[in-house]
Amino acid sequence: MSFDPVVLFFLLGLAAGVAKSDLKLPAALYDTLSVFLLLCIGIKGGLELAKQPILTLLPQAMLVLAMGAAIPLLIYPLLRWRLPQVDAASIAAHYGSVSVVTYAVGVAYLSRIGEAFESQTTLFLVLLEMPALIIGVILARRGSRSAPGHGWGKLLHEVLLGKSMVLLLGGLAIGALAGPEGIKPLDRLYVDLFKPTLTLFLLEMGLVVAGKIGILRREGLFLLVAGIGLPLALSWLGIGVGLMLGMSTGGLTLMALLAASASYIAAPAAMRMAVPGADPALSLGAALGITFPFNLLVGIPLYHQFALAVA
Amino acid sequence: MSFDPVVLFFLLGLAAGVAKSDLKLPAALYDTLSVFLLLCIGIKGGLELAKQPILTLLPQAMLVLAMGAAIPLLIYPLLRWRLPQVDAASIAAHYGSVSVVTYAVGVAYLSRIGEAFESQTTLFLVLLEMPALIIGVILARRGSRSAPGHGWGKLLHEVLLGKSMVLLLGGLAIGALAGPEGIKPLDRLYVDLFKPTLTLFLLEMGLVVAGKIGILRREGLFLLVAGIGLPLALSWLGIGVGLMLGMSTGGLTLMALLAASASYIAAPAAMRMAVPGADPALSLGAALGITFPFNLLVGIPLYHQFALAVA
Amino acid sequence: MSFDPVVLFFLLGLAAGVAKSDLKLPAALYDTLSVFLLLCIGIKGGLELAKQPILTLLPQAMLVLAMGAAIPLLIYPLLRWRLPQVDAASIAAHYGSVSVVTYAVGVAYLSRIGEAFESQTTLFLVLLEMPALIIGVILARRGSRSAPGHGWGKLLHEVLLGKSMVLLLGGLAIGALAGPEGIKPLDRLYVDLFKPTLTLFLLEMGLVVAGKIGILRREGLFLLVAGIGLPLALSWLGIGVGLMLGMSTGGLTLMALLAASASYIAAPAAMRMAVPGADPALSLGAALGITFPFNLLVGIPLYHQFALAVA
Amino acid sequence: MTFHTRTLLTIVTESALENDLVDLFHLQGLRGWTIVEARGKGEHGEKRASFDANGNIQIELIADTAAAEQLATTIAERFGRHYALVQWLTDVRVLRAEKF
Amino acid sequence: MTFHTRTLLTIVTESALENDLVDLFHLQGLRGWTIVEARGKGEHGEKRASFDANGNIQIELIADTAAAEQLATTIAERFGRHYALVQWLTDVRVLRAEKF
Amino acid sequence: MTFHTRTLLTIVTESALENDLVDLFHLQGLRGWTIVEARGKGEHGEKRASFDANGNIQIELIADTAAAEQLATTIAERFGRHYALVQWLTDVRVLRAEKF
Ligand SMILES: Nc1ncnc2c1ncn2[C@@H]1O[C@H](COP(=O)(O)O)[C@@H](O)[C@H]1O
Ligand SMILES: Nc1ncnc2c1ncn2[C@@H]1O[C@H](COP(=O)(O)O)[C@@H](O)[C@H]1O
Ligand SMILES: Nc1ncnc2c1ncn2[C@@H]1O[C@H](COP(=O)(O)O)[C@@H](O)[C@H]1O
Ligand code: NA
Ligand code: NA
Ligand code: NA
Repeated sequence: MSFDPVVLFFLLGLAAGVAKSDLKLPAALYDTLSVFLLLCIGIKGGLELAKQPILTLLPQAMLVLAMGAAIPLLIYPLLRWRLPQVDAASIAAHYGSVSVVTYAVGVAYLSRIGEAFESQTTLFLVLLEMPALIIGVILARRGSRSAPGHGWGKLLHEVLLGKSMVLLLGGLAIGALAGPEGIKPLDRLYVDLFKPTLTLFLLEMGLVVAGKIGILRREGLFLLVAGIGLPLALSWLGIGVGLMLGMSTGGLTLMALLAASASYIAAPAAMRMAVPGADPALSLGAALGITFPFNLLVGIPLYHQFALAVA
Repeated sequence: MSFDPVVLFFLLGLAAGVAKSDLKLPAALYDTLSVFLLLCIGIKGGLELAKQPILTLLPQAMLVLAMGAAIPLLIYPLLRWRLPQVDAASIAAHYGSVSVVTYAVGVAYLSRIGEAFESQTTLFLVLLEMPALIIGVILARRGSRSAPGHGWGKLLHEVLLGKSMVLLLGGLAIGALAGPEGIKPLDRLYVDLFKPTLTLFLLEMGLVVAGKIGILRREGLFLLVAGIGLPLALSWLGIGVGLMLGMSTGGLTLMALLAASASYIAAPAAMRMAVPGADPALSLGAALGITFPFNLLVGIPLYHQFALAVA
Repeated sequence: MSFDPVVLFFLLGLAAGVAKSDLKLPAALYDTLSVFLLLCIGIKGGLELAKQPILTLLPQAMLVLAMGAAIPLLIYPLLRWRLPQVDAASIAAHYGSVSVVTYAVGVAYLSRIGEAFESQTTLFLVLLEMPALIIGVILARRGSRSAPGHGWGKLLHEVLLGKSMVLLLGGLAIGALAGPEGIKPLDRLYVDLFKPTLTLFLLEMGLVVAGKIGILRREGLFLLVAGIGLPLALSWLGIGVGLMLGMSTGGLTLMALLAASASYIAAPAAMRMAVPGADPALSLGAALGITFPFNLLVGIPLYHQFALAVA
Repeated sequence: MTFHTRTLLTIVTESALENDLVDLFHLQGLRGWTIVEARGKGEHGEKRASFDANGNIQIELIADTAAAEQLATTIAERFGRHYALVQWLTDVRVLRAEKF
Repeated sequence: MTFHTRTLLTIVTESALENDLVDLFHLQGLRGWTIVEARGKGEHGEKRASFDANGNIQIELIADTAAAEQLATTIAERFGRHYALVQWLTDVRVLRAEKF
Repeated sequence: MTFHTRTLLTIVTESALENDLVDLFHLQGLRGWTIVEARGKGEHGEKRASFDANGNIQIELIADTAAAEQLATTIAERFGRHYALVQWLTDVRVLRAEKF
């Protein structure tokens, strides 16, 4: 049996970080890889749009957007049990949004085991990035008269024009406008180097997750329960939506993964500005410290089993 | 009809910048892409040199060098109408020199529409980088007894050994010495990734141009007139030289583009040291804020029409 | 006759540096290239491990490790003639360890001239990284009661978990665990771009070596004798070990090169922490200022001649 | 030339606040400042990279003493509660007083 | 608000020492500091890149005067002989005294 | 150990001037300084990236007060007219007086 190198790179970073090696990737590399992966995914989604008549996709897209808005509404009350309003709202937003890298590893996993999937999931990934952020801000501000932080206009700007959003939507537009023929001369970069580049990104993610261990120690039990319980529960929501869309086993797996993954690029940036009172250590500890490695190592194959069971 | 993705990336950057998105590419990525593109172009020029007997190219090269020296001499008097000596000289130097990225987009355009062109234009691009800078410095210093800034020795050093010059000439030498066989193992980087990499560069250029809008507002009319009028006029000079060299439609288009494009890497660096009294906002506003997007979006197809008209 | 472009890039960097051009590559690019090259080499070594039964390799590996430990022991007494204990020990460690880039250029040279070589040399490269560092620290501390600097536990940590070590061993593990099939989707990056990327690295190395010229001037004669004498002598040790392993001409060339090359990434970092009293200008001046260019320009073809003579 | 006394305000805070602070400077008619990327540790934990909105910046701004103190107070009141923030004032001397 | 007097210790040294210095800060109960990448020149030659363990960092740390002086002395004694190291102390004023 | 009084000169200017300033330091026999990449805003507009010769650097240099004042004056005279430039002087205390 051979191991998936993509996951091995993550484990290498994690091990190096835990062992306090002096390995560090330059910040500029991390930023560059983020830009690149977001553009890749956006372009792929855009090529989907170019392929299918937009009217066919519209009802599906609406359902997916609804899922993105529903997730924070569903988990906010649960989190309120133990957490102040702002923190519950912020974490809810993180889990309603999605992790682009987790999705990419999921796609790599399915290709590896030869399981086909509906290509419009890439488009859904782009769509899911935002609605949860807006719901999260509303939840955080509900009831508090004097807006803590920025006004609504500025907030919407922050959420809509955040780096990840612009790159995903920009890539989407470029893919849709240029079409497969137009994008072909760029394939050597945006297609061929996507998966190998992911390995470097995951090496860095391993290092970053290792750096979250301090928080895990402090808030251990709560983060553990939330960071594993939420994706497990949400994966079934994703499967439910996938069934409503009549998807294949591969598609169901990715829908589960989209619902189960939590954003750690777009959401933290947006929440920091929109909900300054929320403690970023808490939401990042759960989303990045627990849920991300859980999905990577356990979740992806598990959701695939779930999908096989219901398909 | 499908859009050219290379131009779409520029527009994405421009839109993100104008909308004040927080999208920023790391400075190290920009520097890396610059180094890479300059080396690519230099190597391509060097492979040309390796292919053709140098004596065949010599007369052509002399004519092109003469064009590079003539441009600042021609436009300096025009600019003196409204500008102090140092600023007129500095802008003249910018427009006499060339924009490597504009040229690369022009080549991509011709490939896209299937128009052939003479490959020695790449060599001409390298040759055109420098003469205008030297003429520009002479124009700026003419008449002023006490040299404002550095002595001539230091200046020549600055111009000859500027980063762009070294990479272009170095690439040229490497291409010429290693030849097509020697370069082949490097093709996966220097050939295959050239065009896709250009997209990232143009994304950044869009962001940079968006940042120049403040200057445009201040010096609007003058910059607009100069930034569009100069390339339009100079493109005909380029076509004239191309006709003297007996070039094809594609070649004429590129000669027009070389004459019409203005440097915004080599020239600003050289002028800052050699002509410190010139306001860099003015020359960069025109070259980068107006002429670069004009050439990209309007100029390239237009010069192709010009070339078709005379060919 | 055509020149090796890899070496031409080094000469370009060297020339630019000596001429005091303002060419600089971003530090993040250098770091990224280092990470990438170390991972590439590690993965290649790991694929070797996956291919061959580990028991076949074990005796060979032991011999190579012994060579790595022997080199500093052999040259330390020579260096003690002129140098204080700490400096002699530090330089001995540098030369006992290896230069990954020199090895990569050697491999490129052999491929160019069509000379085959045993693929396990890549594994040997990884193995040779460490033993000399440990011996070097022991030599530096011998006899001095109060440990100057850190305790042994911390030191071992420093040496074992240094950036280069982690990337080489991590790559090794990933290559061995994932196997050729698992690594294949990554080939577009880790295989195809290895050699072209090396050119950018060597451009930077040329600039760095040019920066060492100040030291060379100060300590000229000693550095020159050590920096050329040591690799020449050690290359024969490498050939001897290669003969004991029954290697081909290509393999002998690489064994000579491994023995003759000196580390300038892992060793300086480790020695700075473990032997703070040693002057880093001295060891780096020899390893990077003299031995690295010597091996690149003269050593590689020379050791190949040596190998031809004894094969 | 003669030297003039001014006050240097140094602000270390989350890079996410950069735009807000710059807006504030413009609002208060301040004409110049310098920004450097930084990392650090404090009450709000370690700040390292820029990726999860977790970077620091260090801003240096020279003004007359009253303006610098006023600015520091405003910033502390507006951002001190929820954001990682440390500020300090230093007496400095400058040559071209008209620039500040 | 009122301002309180504290001392700023600035340390410029080899980046290889970062971990050791941070350990020392923790040991001495210091709760905050700021780090910036730097280059420079001094007795130990030019420090430029990070590659051959040849980079610099600049650390800024605000504490009360006694603690800052004590820390500077400890660092000079422990690392001053073998490593590139320059330190200086500046009087500064801060708003929230309880943070330092 | 005892602390000695020195003056810290901080220079914020265009990165294009780095070589010229370093030449000047050598000429005046100065033996050490620290450089940090910076951005900023001032009379000469915003300075952000390095690409169109549009970056800033911040140089810190400790010397005795007379030398620092002299240096600042020379720099202001030579480069102050055409280049983006801001300088300030701070009183600092150092441990190893012989280094400065
Ligand atoms: N005592 C200190 N001296 C210097 N910088 C500090 C100090 N405390 C905190 N900082 C910096 O200020 C940032 C915010 O501090 P805090 O609000 O305490 O988290 C930290 O990330 C550090 O970079
Ligand atoms: N006079 C000085 N002023 C400011 N920084 C200095 C000075 N001297 C040295 N440095 C910095 O401190 C580092 C170590 O200095 P040294 O121990 O003299 O090599 C240098 O690399 C510079 O960054
Ligand atoms: N008041 C100020 N406080 C701190 N830094 C400043 C100030 N004014 C200008 N600067 C910095 O000095 C550079 C040059 O200033 P200027 O010559 O005014 O354009 C700017 O780009 C800023 O980085
Ligand atoms: Na989700
Ligand atoms: Na031109
Ligand atoms: Na060796």
